[in-house]
Amino acid sequence: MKEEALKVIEEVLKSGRTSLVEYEAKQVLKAYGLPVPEEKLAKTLDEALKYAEEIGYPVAMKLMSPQILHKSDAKVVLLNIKTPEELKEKWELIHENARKYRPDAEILGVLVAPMLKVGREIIIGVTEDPQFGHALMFGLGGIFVEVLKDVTFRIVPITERDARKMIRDIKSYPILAGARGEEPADIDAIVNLLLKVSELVNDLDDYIKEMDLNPVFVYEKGKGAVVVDARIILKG
Amino acid sequence: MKEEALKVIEEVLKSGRTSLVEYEAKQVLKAYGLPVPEEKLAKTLDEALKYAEEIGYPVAMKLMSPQILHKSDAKVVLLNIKTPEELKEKWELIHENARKYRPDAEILGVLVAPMLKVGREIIIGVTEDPQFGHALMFGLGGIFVEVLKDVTFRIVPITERDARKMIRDIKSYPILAGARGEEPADIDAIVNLLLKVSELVNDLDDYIKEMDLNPVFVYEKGKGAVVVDARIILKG
Amino acid sequence: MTFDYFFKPKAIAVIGASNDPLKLGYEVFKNLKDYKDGKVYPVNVKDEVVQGVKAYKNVKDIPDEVDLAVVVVPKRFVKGTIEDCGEKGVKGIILITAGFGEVGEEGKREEHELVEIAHKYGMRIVGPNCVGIMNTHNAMNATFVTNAKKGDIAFISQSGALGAGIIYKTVKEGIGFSKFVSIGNMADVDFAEFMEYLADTEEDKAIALYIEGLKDGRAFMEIAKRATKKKPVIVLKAGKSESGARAASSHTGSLAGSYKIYEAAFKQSGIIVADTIDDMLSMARAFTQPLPEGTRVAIMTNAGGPGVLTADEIDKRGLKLANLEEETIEGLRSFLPPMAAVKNPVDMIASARGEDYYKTAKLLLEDPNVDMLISICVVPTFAGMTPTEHAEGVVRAVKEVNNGKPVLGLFMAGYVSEPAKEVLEKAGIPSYERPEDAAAAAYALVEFAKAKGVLKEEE
Amino acid sequence: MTFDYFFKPKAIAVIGASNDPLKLGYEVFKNLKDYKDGKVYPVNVKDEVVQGVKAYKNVKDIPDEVDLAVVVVPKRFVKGTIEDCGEKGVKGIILITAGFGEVGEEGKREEHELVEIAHKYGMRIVGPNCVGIMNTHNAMNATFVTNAKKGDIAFISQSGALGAGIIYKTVKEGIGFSKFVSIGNMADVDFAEFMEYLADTEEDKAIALYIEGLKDGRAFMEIAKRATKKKPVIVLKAGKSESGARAASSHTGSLAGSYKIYEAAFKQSGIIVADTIDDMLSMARAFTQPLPEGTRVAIMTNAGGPGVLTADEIDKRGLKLANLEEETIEGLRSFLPPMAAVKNPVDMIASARGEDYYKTAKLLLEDPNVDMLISICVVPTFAGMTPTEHAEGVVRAVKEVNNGKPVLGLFMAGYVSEPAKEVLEKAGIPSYERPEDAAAAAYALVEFAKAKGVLKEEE
Repeated sequence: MKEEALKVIEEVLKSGRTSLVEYEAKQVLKAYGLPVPEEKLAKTLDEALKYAEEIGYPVAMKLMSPQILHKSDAKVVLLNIKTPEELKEKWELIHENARKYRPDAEILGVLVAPMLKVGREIIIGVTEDPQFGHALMFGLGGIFVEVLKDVTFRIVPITERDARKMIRDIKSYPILAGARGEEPADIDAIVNLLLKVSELVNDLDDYIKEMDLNPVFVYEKGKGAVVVDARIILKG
Repeated sequence: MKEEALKVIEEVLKSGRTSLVEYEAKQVLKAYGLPVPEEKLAKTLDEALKYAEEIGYPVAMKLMSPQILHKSDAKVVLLNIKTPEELKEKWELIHENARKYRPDAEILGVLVAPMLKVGREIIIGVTEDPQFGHALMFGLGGIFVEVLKDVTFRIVPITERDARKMIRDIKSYPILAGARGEEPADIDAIVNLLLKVSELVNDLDDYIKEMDLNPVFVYEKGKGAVVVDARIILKG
Repeated sequence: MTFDYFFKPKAIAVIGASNDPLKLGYEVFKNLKDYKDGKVYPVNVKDEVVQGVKAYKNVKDIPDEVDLAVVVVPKRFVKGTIEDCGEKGVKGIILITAGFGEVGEEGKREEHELVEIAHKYGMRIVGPNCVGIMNTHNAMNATFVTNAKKGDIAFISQSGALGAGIIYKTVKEGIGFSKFVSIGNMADVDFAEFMEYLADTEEDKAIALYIEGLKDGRAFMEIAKRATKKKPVIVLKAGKSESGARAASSHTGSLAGSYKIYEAAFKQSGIIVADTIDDMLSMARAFTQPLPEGTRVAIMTNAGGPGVLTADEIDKRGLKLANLEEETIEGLRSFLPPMAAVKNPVDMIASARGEDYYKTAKLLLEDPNVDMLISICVVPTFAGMTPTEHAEGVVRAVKEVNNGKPVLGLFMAGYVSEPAKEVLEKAGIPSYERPEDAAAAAYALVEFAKAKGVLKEEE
Repeated sequence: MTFDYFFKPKAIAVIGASNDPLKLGYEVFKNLKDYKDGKVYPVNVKDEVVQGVKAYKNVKDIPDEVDLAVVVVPKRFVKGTIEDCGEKGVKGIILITAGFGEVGEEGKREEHELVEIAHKYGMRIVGPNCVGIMNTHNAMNATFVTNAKKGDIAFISQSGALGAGIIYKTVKEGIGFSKFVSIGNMADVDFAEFMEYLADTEEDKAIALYIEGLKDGRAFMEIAKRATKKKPVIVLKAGKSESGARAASSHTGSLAGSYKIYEAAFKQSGIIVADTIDDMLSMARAFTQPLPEGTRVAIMTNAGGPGVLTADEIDKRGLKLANLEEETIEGLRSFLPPMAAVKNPVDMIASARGEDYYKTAKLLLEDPNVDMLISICVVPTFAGMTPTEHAEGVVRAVKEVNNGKPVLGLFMAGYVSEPAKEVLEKAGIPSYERPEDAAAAAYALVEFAKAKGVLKEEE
């Protein structure tokens, strides 16, 4: 696990960067068994078409560039691409958008990804505290974190008991428990995510400065979760 | 204002009911100058077609029956009807659904309504307290009221200062203020709504037991608000 | 409406005054012996003399006019006694006797009857089932509990036992009251009427209410809205939680109603809501100080920790730490030792003497960015310091600057701080022992300043 | 690791012991005169005799072995003194002298040097810049503040002044400590090591920490995780708000770190977090009682209001009011007057005597739905009651039932309650004066019961 993740990280550092693009971040997560979508990085249009076929339409495309950290602002995330024809068009468009946004953008490739079923959104973050080192943050996505600041923290590494308490700590927990008549969310999957992120950060302590899994879709009980987007920043 | 509203209420009481259907509730609200959509109650298909033409497609239809209080459960709310042909089909469907749900349902008509632009959802409620009489409740719709219980109360009648404080009282106020980069919501329109509901309840003190404006769509600053659905329960 | 006859009657009859130390009538008459503003007559059916004073068989036998009667006779004699009072021309009755509305429906009918008799004669009743009334400003203690310390707070309690408990607690802690009313079953006079009366008195700086349940919420609100325009009203309401509210309602027999609604009614009426007994007392004590024009607090201290704890509590109350002017900071630096922190909270460190307190308080009060000052003193650790020099320094600064900014003391060393507390309180500066209490006081000042329009609220 | 030499040394040298009452060395030596477990030697360069005791010019001149040295010499002599101590074979040094790390970088270097010297000789240092150490169980008061009351709480304070303030406050309030450590700059020994030592002692029932900032958060957590498996640790952290945290960090020189993270670290380590000083003390005092197996609280009272206020506080802490068994309710009804409330909170009304307290406490403790009992007593209003009969009733019931359920007292009548409080505390039942404090205690018992696995948490 560690070796695989380190390979990605060292590659990034070698290229003089401290910020991983989504694809790289997800490689690191994957190395620790975190659930990421079946995505592939296409360097050429042909590759993109091939991957889309393998994944099955509709697909999403996200352009990977170290210079473009806010992909939505740059309009380099294109969703729900239904046919090879559409993919070809969008391939042009996505590159054009990237050029417009940052003419100097180095393009590492285009991530071809399956369209995901929407789930309840959670966020898992990692920060480094001057006193206690790495801390894990957990909360529900969107307004819950941004407006209501409804989040909870734990110091890395955490135990399973810590993970379960984190989930129940937040005020919006009833949303995960299924307060409005929905099925409860897959709490075990969240516990698993938290524990694996904790392990990853604990192992890669010396490298990782910050990390964000945002959003993660959590599905109904027994149906797991998937990391939709991720960001890792390395120590300088 | 009071006379108009009383006419509706007395009509309902005369028919032996204590619960107003949405259309009637909105008539009461309208009498007090509350913003309700340009809706019309069609007794026949011809009327419905005529009203839809006047309102302009697409339209929504909601079947009004004293026996059907949970319209969504009964599937008697049909949205986004685009053409007269579709309206004819849906006219049949809505009546069929009503019959299936409650074979004995007395049908007062079908409300033909414009499709509304979605806004931020708020809820205004009225309850009667044994100590203080009628109280106004205010909160943001959906999970905010139901899960987070993020609501505030005031005793009727309220002043403008009370109304403004109510709006700032709730924890989710930043969502109205535009915390996530959106335009701020039309706070003055909410103040206006609260004051008018307060006036209405104060006037009709002896009649009203409970009331719910849920949801109300609030638009961006200067663009007002509209009561999407409403419920009034009269004293026995 | 004047309730002067409840608080400064010209003559008091204690009906049921007793020579038997095991009876309440013994304590009540004994407690009234120091009363300054009029005469006190014992009424006892058997004894000719009560505690050395000539007694009367009936209130009607008293040769003088009597405007207040304290009634502590057994329940079966109450009705007749009220009639007698009416005939005598009494104006107010404090009915201590219990066993009425609080025991059930029958008792409610009985107390209603008593009120009707009283009203027939134009009399008003406080109680029944109460501990009585005190006015510390004329030594009127018409209760069977100990004398409260003299102070500036009018306190009305719906629970006699808790009210008495608070008297004993405050005597121990050195907190004073101007008036104490145990309002009992509120068969006649209720919170609202007392609030209305107390809003216009001179010696009561704040009104504190301990409420378990109201009888007429609407009337309470209406009067509260008027009263809070003149004087701060602080309420502690029992029954905030659902289970608590259920217990409160079964206890007082008033309808439940949710605390959320009570809270709304209080806010709407300009009432300041307290969470605990100490909250209520701390808030009420603040009003010997002027009102702040803003929410920016300066903190000065002789130890870092308490300054930080106070900053935390200030923040919890939604108030702000003032950003000091550069000039103030330079001024502080000019005389404080290099180890001192010259930012807010200003930590003058343990070596600070009275002179440092004086100079620091002066600079902070003169800073235009400061709306309020909290002056902290932990143990004066350095030998040679007097126990009062720090407090005296603050008082001197306040007197000199005299610019209408409120100042609160926070002297945190238990009995060691007592002489300093006295110095502050004599100068009208309330002194607290816990950061959260000082912050509650600052909050209450701000809330009342907002209600009065002294402090502009952000829209 | 044993720190016995800090708390029960065989011989203590007070280096800088003085005859001048204006010097700290005077107070420290005076305070140590009652020390029971060993000898105390004054060391003074000039005087032959200090406070009537033969003094030595140098610690090395003392004929006996010395394991603890309290150093109160001027700063310029500290380094030499530490060397002397090392040569003498001293084990622990309490360095009261200030002017080191707290004044800046140069001071930090100096204190680091002192620690290096000490370690060279295998010595450990507490301080510098501290008030000292107390152990009330052997009358060791190696500080310059008054004796704390004897009790069961080991209290470590990062602020000497606040620590001293709390000693004075608790003496006034009758709250006791087993040990008090003013930890000063933590140049050598820090919170973690003391926590580890105190986790294994007999006489300390709980560990209370007042923290402004840590030096090594990770090490603290690691040791806290072990310590809290054995003994409850309660922390009050200054700097909860942003402005407070900034002030705390500039004050202690430790890195800021957000309170959210501190709180996470505390929770994760099984530490119970207190919000205020009284919270901390109330929680720590609870642990003379056994741990509850659930969160259901029964409340008994002789006045409705306080019962409701307590129910509110119980709810605020996330605990539950117990639903009494029908059998219990019938049992209560059989002897309580008809006006009493036999649901939880049980209001025995003002007439309740000691016997009623006994019977009620017994029934409630025997109820299988009750995990914990809070026994409230407001003023005993009825004449003829003794001030202690209610407390004695509770104690008798607890002794008879003896089923391991925790009981807390809440006696709310200021000085009137003092004799009752003594009765309870003598029986190991902590007695509080405010509903919020009793609720904090109940909460702390539940939290520690959860951490120990005595109380199953809901998943």
